[in-house]
Amino acid sequence: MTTPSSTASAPAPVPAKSDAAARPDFDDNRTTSARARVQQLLHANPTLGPLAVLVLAVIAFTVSNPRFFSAPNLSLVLAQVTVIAVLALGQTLIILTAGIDLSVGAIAVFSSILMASLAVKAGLPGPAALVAGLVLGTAMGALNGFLVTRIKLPPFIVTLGTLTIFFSLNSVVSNSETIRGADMPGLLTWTGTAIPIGGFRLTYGSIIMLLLFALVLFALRNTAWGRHVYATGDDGEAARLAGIRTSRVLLSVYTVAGALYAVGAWILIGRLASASPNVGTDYNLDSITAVVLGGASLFGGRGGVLGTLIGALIVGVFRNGLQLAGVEVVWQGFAIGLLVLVAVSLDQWIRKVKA
Amino acid sequence: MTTPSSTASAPAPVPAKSDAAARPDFDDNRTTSARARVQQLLHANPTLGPLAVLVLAVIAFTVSNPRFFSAPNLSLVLAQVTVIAVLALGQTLIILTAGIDLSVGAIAVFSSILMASLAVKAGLPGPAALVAGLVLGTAMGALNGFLVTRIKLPPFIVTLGTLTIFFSLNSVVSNSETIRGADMPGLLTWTGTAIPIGGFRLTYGSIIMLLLFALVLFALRNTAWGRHVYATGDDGEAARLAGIRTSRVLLSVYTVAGALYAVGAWILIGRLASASPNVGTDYNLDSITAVVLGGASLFGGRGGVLGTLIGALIVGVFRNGLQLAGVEVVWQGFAIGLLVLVAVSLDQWIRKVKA
Amino acid sequence: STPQSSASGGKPIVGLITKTDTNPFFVKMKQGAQDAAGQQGVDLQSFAGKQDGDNEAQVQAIENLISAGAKGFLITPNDSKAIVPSIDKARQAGMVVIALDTPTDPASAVDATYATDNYRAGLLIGQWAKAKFTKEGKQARIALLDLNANQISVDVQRDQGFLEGFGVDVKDKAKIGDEADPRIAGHDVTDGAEDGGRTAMENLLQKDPSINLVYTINEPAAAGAFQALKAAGKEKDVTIVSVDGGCPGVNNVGSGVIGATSMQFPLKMASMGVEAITKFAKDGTKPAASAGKDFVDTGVQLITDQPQDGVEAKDSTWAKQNCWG
Amino acid sequence: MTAPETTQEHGSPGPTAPVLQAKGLIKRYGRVVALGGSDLELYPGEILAVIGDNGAGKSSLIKALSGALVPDEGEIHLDGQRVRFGNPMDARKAGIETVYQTLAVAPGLDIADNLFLGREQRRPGLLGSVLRMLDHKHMRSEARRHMNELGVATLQNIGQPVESLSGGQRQAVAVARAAAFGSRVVILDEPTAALGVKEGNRVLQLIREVRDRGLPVILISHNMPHVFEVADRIHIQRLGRRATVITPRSHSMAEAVAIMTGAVPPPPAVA
Amino acid sequence: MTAPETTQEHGSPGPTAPVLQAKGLIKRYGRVVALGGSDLELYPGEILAVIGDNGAGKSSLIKALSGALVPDEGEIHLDGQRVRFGNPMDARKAGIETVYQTLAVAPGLDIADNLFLGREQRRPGLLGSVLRMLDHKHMRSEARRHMNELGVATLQNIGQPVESLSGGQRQAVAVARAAAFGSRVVILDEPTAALGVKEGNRVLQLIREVRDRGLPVILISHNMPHVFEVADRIHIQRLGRRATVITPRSHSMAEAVAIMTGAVPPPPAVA
Ligand SMILES: Nc1ncnc2c1ncn2[C@@H]1O[C@H](COP(=O)(O)OP(=O)(O)OP(=O)(O)O)[C@@H](O)[C@H]1O
Ligand SMILES: Nc1ncnc2c1ncn2[C@@H]1O[C@H](COP(=O)(O)OP(=O)(O)OP(=O)(O)O)[C@@H](O)[C@H]1O
Ligand SMILES: [Mg+2]
Ligand SMILES: [Mg+2]
Repeated sequence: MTTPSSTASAPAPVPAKSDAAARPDFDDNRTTSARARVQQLLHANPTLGPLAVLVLAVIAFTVSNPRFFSAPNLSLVLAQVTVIAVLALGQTLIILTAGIDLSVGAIAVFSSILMASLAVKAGLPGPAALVAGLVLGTAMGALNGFLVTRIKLPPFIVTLGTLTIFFSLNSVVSNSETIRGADMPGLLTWTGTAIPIGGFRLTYGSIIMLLLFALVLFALRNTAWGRHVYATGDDGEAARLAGIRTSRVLLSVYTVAGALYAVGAWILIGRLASASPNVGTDYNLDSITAVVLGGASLFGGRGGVLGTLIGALIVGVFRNGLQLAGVEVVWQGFAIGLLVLVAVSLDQWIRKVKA
Repeated sequence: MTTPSSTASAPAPVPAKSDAAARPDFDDNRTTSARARVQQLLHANPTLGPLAVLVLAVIAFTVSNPRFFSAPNLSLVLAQVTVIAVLALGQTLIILTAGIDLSVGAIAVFSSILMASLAVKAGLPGPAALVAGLVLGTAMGALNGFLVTRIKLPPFIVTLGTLTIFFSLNSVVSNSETIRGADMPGLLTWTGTAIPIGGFRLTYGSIIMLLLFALVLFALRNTAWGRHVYATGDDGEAARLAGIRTSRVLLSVYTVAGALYAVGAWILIGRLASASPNVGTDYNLDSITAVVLGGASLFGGRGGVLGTLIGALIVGVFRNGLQLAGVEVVWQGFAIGLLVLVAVSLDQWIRKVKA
Repeated sequence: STPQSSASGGKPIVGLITKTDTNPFFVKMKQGAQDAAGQQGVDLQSFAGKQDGDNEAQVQAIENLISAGAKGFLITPNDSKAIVPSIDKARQAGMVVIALDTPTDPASAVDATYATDNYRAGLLIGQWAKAKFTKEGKQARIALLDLNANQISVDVQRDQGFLEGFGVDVKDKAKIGDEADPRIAGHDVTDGAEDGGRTAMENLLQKDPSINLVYTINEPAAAGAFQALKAAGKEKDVTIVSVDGGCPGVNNVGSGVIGATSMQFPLKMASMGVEAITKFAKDGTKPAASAGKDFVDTGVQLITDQPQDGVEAKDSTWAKQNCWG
Repeated sequence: MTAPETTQEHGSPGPTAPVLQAKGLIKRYGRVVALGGSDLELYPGEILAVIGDNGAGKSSLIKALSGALVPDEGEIHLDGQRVRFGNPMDARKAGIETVYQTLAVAPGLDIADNLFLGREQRRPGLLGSVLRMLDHKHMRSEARRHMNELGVATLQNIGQPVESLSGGQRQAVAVARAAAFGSRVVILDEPTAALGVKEGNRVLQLIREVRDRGLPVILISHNMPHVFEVADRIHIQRLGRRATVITPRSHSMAEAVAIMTGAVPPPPAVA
Repeated sequence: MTAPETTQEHGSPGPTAPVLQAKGLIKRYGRVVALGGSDLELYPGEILAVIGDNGAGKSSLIKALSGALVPDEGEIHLDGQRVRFGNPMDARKAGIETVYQTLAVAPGLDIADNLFLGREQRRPGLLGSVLRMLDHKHMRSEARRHMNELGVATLQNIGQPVESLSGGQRQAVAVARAAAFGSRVVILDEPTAALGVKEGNRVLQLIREVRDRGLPVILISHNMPHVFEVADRIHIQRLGRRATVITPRSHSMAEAVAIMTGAVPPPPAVA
């Protein structure tokens, strides 16, 4: 087999020893400078950037108004971001697959109306109304997924279409009327109940939110499904060639997102102690903002849910902090815009260190 | 040089004749079936899909209400889409570079307020106010471009930030007050003037819009800048390695988009015969919708301005046609959502033929 | 409304253009108009802006109505000034135009205006609150939960009316937030919905926990604010006032969530409007404004279960029979 | 290296039926004809090389066999049964494992994740069966082993995302994946193009090992010495069709190249 | 093919100063060291081959020379002047033209657009000077000529987007671009990896032609016969550093491979 011509291009494999001998040069555990260690840390934890921004914002607002860093106010900020955080969690999954969901607000609000209507108007018992609402919300997410994977429409278009469809069904079902929490079974508004922990008041809604984040974090990091979500978003064609059923992954992601939005709807009812058809117009932009502030890429495959949680908190902290700092309403928009830009610049700058 | 070992892997180049002899098999001009010719046509003209959707929509609405296809109504549709079309033109450029612009509405509205305020409140003569407004709008676009290219922030975040900043400056400058067209110099409202052509009434604004589309179409197709825009959006890193100054291209694109939005502002003043600080909240979604309906990819590098024009017309035709067909307001949202989905499915289906 | 009827011109077409199609107030207004249209035998075509302040959608609606050959239309202008040129066009085309709920600027741009006096609506709840606080001998700390940052007319009129009624120097009557009265703890915006109301109230309470009087732009915002107060354990010590008179709001007055609210009458506005246009379509009579005012006041009624001296009011039992949705 | 005599056994298709067979595959893209009626037969236990000029349709041919593209016309038979692969997963389920020329790796995932993509290993016990938890540690150490097997010893960090690997390292990841998991047929499209001399030879060795495990292999390569070193038969693709089939014994490299480029007319197929 | 004696002239660095010189380049990515203090000299009119194992840092080295990456430490000198390339455009302006291993083509643009990317040709006359209109026709015919020159004759449609080309066709586009436009130095990172035998040989020929035009060439390749066929000197990269420099006359292929893989210690650099 060893012909003269093949020798030229294919010498016998060299002894492996020589590689090992050369290894010390490239040892993984060589002593590193402090700067290099910071770099490594940032490299391994891309959420540190947003986290630094969050911490800086908290410090700045505390300086401007010490009341900001009080237990009651911090519980407030947590309660204020809970709904958006849950919605942004679903949005994160979709953005990880290089999609985008404009129907998040519509699904959440419509689900809350469905839960409340089934309980109050159709007279279903609380648990039944809740489950029905969760199932219907999940089905709305699945419809998005179906249109994305079967009809192969771009997610932007699909969710733009279903956004208007769900909102208009929402108007029809609710007749644009608010249903009061006082008229609903207690289960539906239970999520708004708070447990006092010292001066801190933690709502059941927030606890559910934190559990959902832990669950999705686990699934993304530690299950095959999580790997497939990243692979699909990273390079869908490559993932398909590698034998991932990308359509199935996408369908599951949109469905799970729908389920998360429906849980968000439940938390929303608790928070407002009512189901109102007219809330949620900002949920799309707010949830996407939280995801992007958390460091995820709209091109898919990069990012994580911890970043999203931090992103949602950043927005909540800004909104609350600016009000406490006594900034005028007209200038609050200006300040939030500026802060978003500064926050992400800072994050970018922190990341640069590692490159 | 010709050693024995190199012969094996490198035989002398074969006479070119043999390739030529084999060519007939693969001749470009072989007789093709009708189906193949349709495929080729669609392949070469990706705008045919959206165009087919537009034509079908026009036919359907005409059947449902013959008044739809009357000259006055068609002029109306054109006038109604003019502003969005111009804004979508700028948005197209940005989306071609794999960006997105959420500040389009804010820039357009703020520019219109600036033009009107400079003329009415600061007492500038019409041409000076117009030019100043155009320059300021362009500067706002350039600011986006600066943040995207220098600070290297994601376009979504940049324009989200400037969106809120511009809108809040807009409130401050306008004092939230509408300025009436009657108080302005005639030049500012001139774009709303219509020339009757038979029963058709073509506004100067629409003419400007069509000219801008022709101009950008030319630039994208026939200038080096156009090639660079596509290359940058297609694969920014590859374009950079190929020696394109992608930052410069991006900066130029955001600046040109700002200029287009400012012209859109001028047309907007003419159309509404006033400068109102509160319009334009939907311009972001509407302009992106027009671009996507026109077949461009949000991932950059694919699409064109003709598609955008058709996309804008599709939205305008749907809105107007549904109303004329007597569809109820609550159900119009539903119908538009459904139509958007059907339209893009149809386009997708038409494209599939060619693959 | 079938396409044939509008195309063939069988029944006269009457348009209704509301600010949005989600606010229950406008939903009710539309229902009132539809009922009236059914009785009067006209074809009602309705339109709406996409959100408060959306002028362009209303301009398009007017254009489409002109194109459809309508006899006239009712409009709740999103931008009182900016809509005027389009209304002029419609009137030049021979249509009769009636402003509902919100007057145009100038008011003479339309043939008639049937509206709630929003300033008066604010004034009434302001006066009521003043009487209550005076009687109880309390010093007020006021939070104002407005609509949005755009200073649109309803928002401004209700806010400034309330402050005037409470005896605060409002400085520029056309501008929210320029007051210097120390009793004012702060302003925030709510988008007129529950979630906005709750968040705004929470943040203002953090800023100033001694707030004890809350003005809200409408009843959904009031409901949200109440949840914030309840969570902070302050719902007993704080008085909420609002404007609207929708059924959930009236129920909230009954259950003590809202101290007082100013009820408006959208159904009446709508039916009066449709009748006026039908009359014009039949015999060409144009409606006229009521003497003294540049609009036909469809009335405001203060609703409260804690009546105060010197402020005429009805209770929630009456209101439950008269609420609009 | 395997002894020359073993090759003799494998080379002969003889009376045995082909494992994988393509008949008259046609694939057009608009005016472009990628496959103009291409055939292929792969017999049990053989290494079939596919050679041809750039653009001859080699990649298109194997993409059709692995489900990555659906041909416009033509048939594919696996073990004599007609099969239709709608997507790569279908072919993979049937045991056909492929390294594509474009590698098909997920750039943001690390080496271990890519190696086990779609075949992740779970933790033993309840953690794995109930929580479906992945065994990251095991997968990482396996990944390191596979990469070392290919001689890619310069790899400094097994947790590096694949996009930051050197060209050859990336290719090694794709090859290791196919070699580890193929169960019926292994297809390799230019697996050594970016590899160094040592790494390339390891891959050749691996191919022989796979064949010796009884799996037939299809190897596309422009590297004639490599092809002549390992192939049992050589399928020559030209202008979207199979021109002929030769063996390393029947023809020299120079002859093969001449047929491939059209310098000489293709001889009748061997065997 | 060029006559052997011309090679003699080019091979000798002698007293002439290097055109392009790298001194102690270091590039780290987190814990990964891509370049650990690498040097390089390129002399006028020579073909310098760079060989090395996968992951040895060859691509990183030439990326530093072409501005595609900014080294953490180290210096680059062009004609004796220290230069700092912040981006590829800087290097390109200085006349350094590069074919990257990843090709760096715009997938959605067609062949002509890619060939002329950043160097588009305008129409003659006012159309070009005032309207800045591109001369599509001319660029297309030039593109066809360049591709034919590389022997890529299977190309059916010159207007095809590059993403739909076969692997080799795509590589040919990148090579044609560099060869056509280099003015001071041409760098080629694995230009023949995906090319067929014929096409690969044409590229070698092209490299010689470029050298004969007086431009020095840096050629990275894993193909030892190719390297030994055209190189004047051979830079051996190992573990992020230059191990040594040899010439095709001073060492055999087997020796070069042994040095490259670390089987034998590197000899002192030739010349
Ligand atoms: N998606 C596509 N659209 C249009 N043409 C295509 C597409 N895919 C392949 N082709 C064309 O089909 C022909 C065959 O391509 P293929 O990739 O099969 O060649 P190959 O033999 O693998 O070449 P190489 O050795 O360069 O990899 C080429 O001319 C190519 O341009
Ligand atoms: N962006 C990056 N992030 C992390 N590591 C990197 C990055 N780029 C390169 N490396 C590492 O640097 C080392 C050198 O890579 P380089 O691409 O220069 O090798 P090469 O010699 O060109 O190899 P090949 O022959 O396989 O192309 C490799 O170990 C690679 O994993
Ligand atoms: Mg190929
Ligand atoms: Mg390399």
